[in-house]
Amino acid sequence: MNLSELLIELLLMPLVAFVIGLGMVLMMRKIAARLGRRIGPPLLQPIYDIIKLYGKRTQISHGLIHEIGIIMAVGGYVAAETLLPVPGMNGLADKGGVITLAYVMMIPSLGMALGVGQCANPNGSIGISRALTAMLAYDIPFILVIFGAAYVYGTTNLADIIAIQQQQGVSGWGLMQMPLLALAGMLALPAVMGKQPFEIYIAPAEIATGPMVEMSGKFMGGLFVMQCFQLYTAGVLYTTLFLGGGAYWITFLPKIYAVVAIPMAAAMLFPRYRTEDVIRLMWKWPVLVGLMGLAVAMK
Amino acid sequence: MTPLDQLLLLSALTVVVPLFTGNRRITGPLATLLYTGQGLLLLRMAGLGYGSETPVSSAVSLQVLGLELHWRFDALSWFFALITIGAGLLSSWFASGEWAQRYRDSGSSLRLFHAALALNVFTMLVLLASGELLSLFIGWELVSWASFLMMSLGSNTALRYAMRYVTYAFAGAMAVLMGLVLVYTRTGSFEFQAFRDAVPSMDADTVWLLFGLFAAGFGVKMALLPFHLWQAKAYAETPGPGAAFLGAISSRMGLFAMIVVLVQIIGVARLVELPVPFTFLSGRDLLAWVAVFTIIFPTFTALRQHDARRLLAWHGIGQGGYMLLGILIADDLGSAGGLMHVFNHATYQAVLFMSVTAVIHRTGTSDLNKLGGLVARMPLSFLAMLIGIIGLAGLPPMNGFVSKWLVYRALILEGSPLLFLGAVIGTLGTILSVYKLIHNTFLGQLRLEHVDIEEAPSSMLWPMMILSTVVFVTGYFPGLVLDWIASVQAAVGLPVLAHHLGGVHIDKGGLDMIWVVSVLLAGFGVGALVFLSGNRSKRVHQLDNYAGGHFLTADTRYQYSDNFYPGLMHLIGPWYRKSFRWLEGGFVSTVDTVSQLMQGLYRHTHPAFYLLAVVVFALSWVMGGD
Amino acid sequence: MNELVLMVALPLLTAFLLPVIDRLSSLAARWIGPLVLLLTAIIGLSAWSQTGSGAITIELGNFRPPLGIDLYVDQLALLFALAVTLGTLLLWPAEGEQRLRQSTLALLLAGSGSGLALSGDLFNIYVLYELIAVVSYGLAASRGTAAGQAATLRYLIVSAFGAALALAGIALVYQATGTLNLAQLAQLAPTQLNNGQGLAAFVLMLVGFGVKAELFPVNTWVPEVYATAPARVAGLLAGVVSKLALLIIVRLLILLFPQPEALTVMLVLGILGVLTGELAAWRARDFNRMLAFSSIGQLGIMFIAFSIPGKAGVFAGLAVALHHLVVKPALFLLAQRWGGSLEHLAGVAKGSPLAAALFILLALSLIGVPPLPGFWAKLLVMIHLLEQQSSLYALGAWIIMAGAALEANYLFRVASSFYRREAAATPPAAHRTGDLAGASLLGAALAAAVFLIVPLADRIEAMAGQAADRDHYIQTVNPEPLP
Amino acid sequence: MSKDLNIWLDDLLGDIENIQFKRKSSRRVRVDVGSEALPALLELLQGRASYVHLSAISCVDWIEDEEFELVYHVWSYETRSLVSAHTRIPREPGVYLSIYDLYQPAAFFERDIHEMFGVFFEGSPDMEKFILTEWDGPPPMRKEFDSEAFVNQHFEWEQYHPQWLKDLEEEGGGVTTRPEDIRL
Amino acid sequence: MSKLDNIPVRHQPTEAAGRKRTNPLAHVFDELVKFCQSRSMFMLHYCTGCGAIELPPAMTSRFDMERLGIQPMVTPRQADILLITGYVSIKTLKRIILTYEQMQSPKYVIGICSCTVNGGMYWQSYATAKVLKDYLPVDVYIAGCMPRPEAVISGMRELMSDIKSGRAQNWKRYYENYDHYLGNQQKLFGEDWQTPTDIIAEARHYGLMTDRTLGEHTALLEKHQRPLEALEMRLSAREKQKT
Repeated sequence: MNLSELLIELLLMPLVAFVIGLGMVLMMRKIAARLGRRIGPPLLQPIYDIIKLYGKRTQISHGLIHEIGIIMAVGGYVAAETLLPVPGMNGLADKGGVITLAYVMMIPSLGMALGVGQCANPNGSIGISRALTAMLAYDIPFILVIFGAAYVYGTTNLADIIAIQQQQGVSGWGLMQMPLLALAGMLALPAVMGKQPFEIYIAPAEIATGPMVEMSGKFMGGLFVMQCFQLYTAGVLYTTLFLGGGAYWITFLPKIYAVVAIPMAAAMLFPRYRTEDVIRLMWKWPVLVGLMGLAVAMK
Repeated sequence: MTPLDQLLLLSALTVVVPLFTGNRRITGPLATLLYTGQGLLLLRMAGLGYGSETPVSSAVSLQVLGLELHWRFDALSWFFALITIGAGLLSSWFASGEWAQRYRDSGSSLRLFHAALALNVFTMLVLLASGELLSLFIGWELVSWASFLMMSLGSNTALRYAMRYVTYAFAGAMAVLMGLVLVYTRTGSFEFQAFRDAVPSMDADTVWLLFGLFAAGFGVKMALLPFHLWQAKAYAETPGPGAAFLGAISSRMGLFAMIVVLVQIIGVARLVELPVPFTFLSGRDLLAWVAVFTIIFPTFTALRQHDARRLLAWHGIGQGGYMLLGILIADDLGSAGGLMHVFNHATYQAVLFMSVTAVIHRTGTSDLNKLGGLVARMPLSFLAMLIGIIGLAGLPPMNGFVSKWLVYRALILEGSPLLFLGAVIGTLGTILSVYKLIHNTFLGQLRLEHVDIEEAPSSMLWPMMILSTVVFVTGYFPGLVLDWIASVQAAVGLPVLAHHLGGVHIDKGGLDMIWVVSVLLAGFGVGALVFLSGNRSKRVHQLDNYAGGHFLTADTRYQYSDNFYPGLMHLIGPWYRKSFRWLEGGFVSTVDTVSQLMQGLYRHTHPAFYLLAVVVFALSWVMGGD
Repeated sequence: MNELVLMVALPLLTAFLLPVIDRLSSLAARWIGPLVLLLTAIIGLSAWSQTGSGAITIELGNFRPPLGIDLYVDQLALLFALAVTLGTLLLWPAEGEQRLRQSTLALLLAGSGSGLALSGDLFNIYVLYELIAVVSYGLAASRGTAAGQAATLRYLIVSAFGAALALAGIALVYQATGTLNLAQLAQLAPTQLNNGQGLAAFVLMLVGFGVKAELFPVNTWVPEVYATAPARVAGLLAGVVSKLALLIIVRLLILLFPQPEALTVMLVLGILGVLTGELAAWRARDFNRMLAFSSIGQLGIMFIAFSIPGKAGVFAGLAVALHHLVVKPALFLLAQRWGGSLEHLAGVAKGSPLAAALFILLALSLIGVPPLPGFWAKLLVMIHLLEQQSSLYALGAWIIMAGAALEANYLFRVASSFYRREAAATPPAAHRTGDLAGASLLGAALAAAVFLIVPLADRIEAMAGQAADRDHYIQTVNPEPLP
Repeated sequence: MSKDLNIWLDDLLGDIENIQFKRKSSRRVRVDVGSEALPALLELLQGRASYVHLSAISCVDWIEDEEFELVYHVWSYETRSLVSAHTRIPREPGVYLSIYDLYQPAAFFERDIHEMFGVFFEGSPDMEKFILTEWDGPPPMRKEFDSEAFVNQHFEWEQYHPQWLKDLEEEGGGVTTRPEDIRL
Repeated sequence: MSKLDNIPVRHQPTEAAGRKRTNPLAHVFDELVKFCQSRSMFMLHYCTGCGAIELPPAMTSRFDMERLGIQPMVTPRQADILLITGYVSIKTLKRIILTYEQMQSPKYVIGICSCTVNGGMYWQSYATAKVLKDYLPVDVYIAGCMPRPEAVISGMRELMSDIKSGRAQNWKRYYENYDHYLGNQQKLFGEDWQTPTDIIAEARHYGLMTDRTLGEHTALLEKHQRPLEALEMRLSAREKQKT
């Protein structure tokens, strides 16, 4: 794989991720609408929102760190996408394994936290403190699942993990080999994606959408782009670990959308949990199931 | 006069020079020059760091009471010496500019501070150069007393905490001495080699006893869990640059000694065979679990601190756990991770302490509830703290990530999920508390009284900038540090890590930081492009803020800083029961009551009665004898 | 060679003549004491080189040993004699209006002390021991306060009772062997004294002489006497006189009672001494009392050290004894002004930085911080203790370690209070130049020992070897065989 | 049960002189009392007759009689009946004493009346502006204050008379009476 | 009321359609942005008066504004449309102006209910502002004493077509003749009225200054306005003397 091919891949993967991410955002809003017996937004609504936000004539910024925060948020995920192998493009999977990916996924939230910090808005700070607590909550089962998968496959390189699962076909999938770990992953997924029951940090009425309180125009646009990447990364990582990852696109896309659709459908029916309930929930069931899965997988 | 002797001589000179130049302004720069001299002398022995040279021994050797003392430098001591002299250099540079003036005006003596710092560096070099167990112990005692001197330079409370440290340190030293003498009686000499040859023949109980004594003795200095209460307060109260130095390297001397004794001599393999009765754990697992709990408990205590220095000091304890955990895994990845974490932690802990001292220098307080919004007035200190906290939290662009990645990769390969989980809980706790630190100090609402403060003086900024660049560069090219570590692994007898400039290449998932960080920077570039595609944004005043239709005014303080993680504290609040402080209190009160009992003996009781009792007892025992 | 007898005779003579001299001219009376001590010290030093090769014995009045009294002078004895004379010179207690009485008592102390160190005859030892006891009563009560009188009275009772026990022990020995000369006793010991009666005699004498050597059960008098007596006297008692008593016990141990049971008795009492001394000192609120308890602890360590059989035990014990001999008087000299409760010592370093620095140097050496000689002594004791491969000795080692940790705590609690920012309400007065000079002299000696550690160690080892060699003792004295 | 309570109340109020009391219905009683006797009456009702709840104080501006009428509505949970005590105070000094010590909620009602009618209640904890913080004109609820005149003087109107409205009016449609001609 | 059939229908505006197409690609990007702005409007969830009760039915399943791309947003920073629903009391007008200035343009104001047109049924009240237009530029009025959700949505569609055709430029008028608006506001709230947003600096920043932006009312404001320039990062005191 020579350098130029790799560079093309590095350019292509984020774009692909962005487009699929937009589809996921649309699907999320459609599911939410359909559950409320509404028609839901038109097909290209996420694109319209983003273009409108970037097209805003005036924007306010609270300082250089506010701008750098948004740049880190979008840039962090662009870098994270290159670590996620997709059919035909392995990107940097072998350069940094799944642990590196888990850490690179933390950079955008830290960047956003810095940006919101400089806005000097109490709502923002409360939102960020809740977001970081939620991250502490969901990262423990998430890391357990990653450890289990890395141990069972014996490697942290995602490209190898896909290859191993592809060999035995469907029976080789992570889901088949370690069902409990897959279940734990699925339980933790809504929190990783930061969706409904676990998005107390965007509580609109209570703290005016928390971190996004002072985001206008291109800042808000950046966060919408980040949301697409967030959904995409969570979905693709789960598929790579448990659903045999991407061999060809036609099987890969339905898998990702299915993986993302399940938690979203469940999510829209729940009210938001308080922060301590998020932690209690995330540390109780997913961790329990995860540990059992680990015990089974490691014997 | 071998290079080692020259180094030790110059280091001793650095101790003497401040005593003469005294409180004048020249002391700081002069001391910094002397440290650079020491650094150059150390670099002359750089071969040690790259595995090419054999250990450099010192010409001096003593023959006392039939015991032979000699000193030598090998790759391990060279690596630690590099960090020590680097930290000493930058701390004294930090302490030589405006800070020195302020310190002197506040009535404390600059002579004593620089002498104490130099003494610390000298004693650490002596410890690192120890050739056998006795000189190791002598160096160990000198280091603990030198850091006692450094800690007691602060206010009265500093004296109290330094006093508490001395009790812990000396008790630990007594345990180590006991261990030494036990070894001497078994092997007949204090040589490392003799001890190493005798280990296989020792039965399990003696190895348990030695392991317990050495682990406890050295653990006190490393602030392992049961003995960690003294460190946070003592380091927080030490004057600014002193805290930066102590935080960076002082408690790693315990790790050095532990590597020398537990890893180099007894060997981790032997520890694995030591069974803990009634459990499936081995000696190594026991220490690994102590290390993991040392990661978790202090980090979550740091979360609750509202004084910046205390928060950082508690993190110093927490990060020590990673180093020990890494070394205890003892394969090429884990030990490299543990050793590299020593270097990484020294760099970002020093820069964090320095930036907090700069904030104290300008605003007068380090209480997180009284600061806020300083990024507008102290941007470079903010940059230094930002790079420091990304390092401390172990996130990719900085070097903290590489060492944590190595430790995690080793834990995965070795297959111990609970240790892995404990370490990750520690990392997440760190991320939470470091964000609280930077948010409450630099971000948020700038208070009225801080509107016209200035950036830290240049004498403080230069060390911070140098350290931040070191943190970033060694994160980008970890190979630079991994070379030294490979030679250390070779010297200590651990499997050597195959590495290249970017990181580690293993077929089952390696790490190439050059690619990861370049992609990250490229990602930031793309993010910037996407960001700049929008129209120009306008900077607004901090009062032009959404507050639910309320008109914000400058005199109201709306910064959210107290009880920063209410949700988490709501859940785990009751778990903070200060059980370790209760344990320490319990021990002290038992000693107190027993001492009261003994004093009762000497009150005006009837002495004659005692005499009679003893004699009758002795006679009966004797008469009974034949 | 006979002038060594002068070391004993001269001070006693001047002590008796002093009232007469005082009537002639008070100036002479004031300076005659130190002068005489200086003279005796010079005599002693001159004899030092001769005893280097082998011990010498002096028969008083040329009567052969079983009848006459002989002085046995080897390096160890001469060292202690010199220690007594120089100690009394350095800690010359005579000041204030009772100068005359105190100087006579001091001279008596010096004379009887050196006599005790040199004498080779058991009964002679007992007599001189009684003399020293009487002199110490006089000196201890010399301050004249009510508490002082009460403390000295209690001390008198214990000491007298102890002396009686010692006398009973000597009687048992005489009854068993028929002689009181140490050399002859050494010859007869393996046969006569190797039984229960011998051991009983040893225990009686151990407890008897132990009173002065601050042995565990009988040292209840120590805190009060040192707290109320003038600091210089306390320094003398704790520093010098207790070592003499210890010397006697060691002599008995080596020559008369080499049985293991004797060693174990001493070891047990030593361990208890360290335990009670260090723990009691932990709560001490008064500077003198703290030093008293600390000296009990240190002497406990000496007892443990000497209970190690053979040359190693004597070597280790001697090292600790010499180190304590230098440190304790210096501390008591500091106590001259810093006497009272510890609270009012807060922040005293600003007033007298030299005294505070000195205290820290002495404390560091006392707890055994490496470069200082205290560490080498403690290391020696630890090594030899653990070489015995017996659990009791190992227990002794653990107790010494714990004691050192405790000692570090309470000594440095005081030391760190010196450097507190705000001074105490009633700061102590500045030290008198005499005390400070004496203390810094001893401090300097300690610091010099750091660099001269190697030659010092060899010299002490030679001394211990010579002292522990029984048949060398017997040959030099070579008493006539009993009829 | 409430019938005999009402009877008991009627004769209780009956034997108090110079008050007129009229029972409007089984659960409504109106009492007219002199301004100085009102607090005593309320204390009596609160203490003895279980009228513990002060639901409102209302004020009526009798501009012709130069008087304000203060109506105190007190409610009893046991008898589930309302007593409204009417009293008249002269308009000019417009000062009356507060019943805050009897009923704490009175503070807000008095504050509101002070703001709207300008009646000053002595002893009331807080007489600051409450709702009309932006208003610095006379108390607006008083009859002599002409709101419409104030509005015409301070506010301009949108002269909105576009062509389509003119066509509409020519056809006879549109607004029947002009805003300025409307009288209530 | 007159018969329903001859209620007047607004005639189509003329000048937008007339623009001749010079270079098809010249404005394609602007066309796209305008199209997206019209298809994705964020409505500020801020009910100033009684008319707001009509908005939930417009958002929920029966009428579903989301299919038009309209989402309720919580903070003015993220919102494009400010719905002034119902009577505008003077106290509320202060908050409305603050919120309006915190919104980022292109921003639109929709006056729902007739109280915003000319005072509505509270035209006599001393406490309400009668003509909303004087205080901030309004794009669309939706008459009715609480118009039904269909009317609200038709108003929204009206605004969408204005945006698409580029006529909805009223937000510029606030910058261009800020003095007029400020004068009216000062008349109502008194001389020392000021908001934390620095409109004059924003106008200068975005190049929307005209001669009508500054006048005697802004001069009044300048006299007592608190300094509102942003906290620029600076390294040391030297720059302080310079500014």
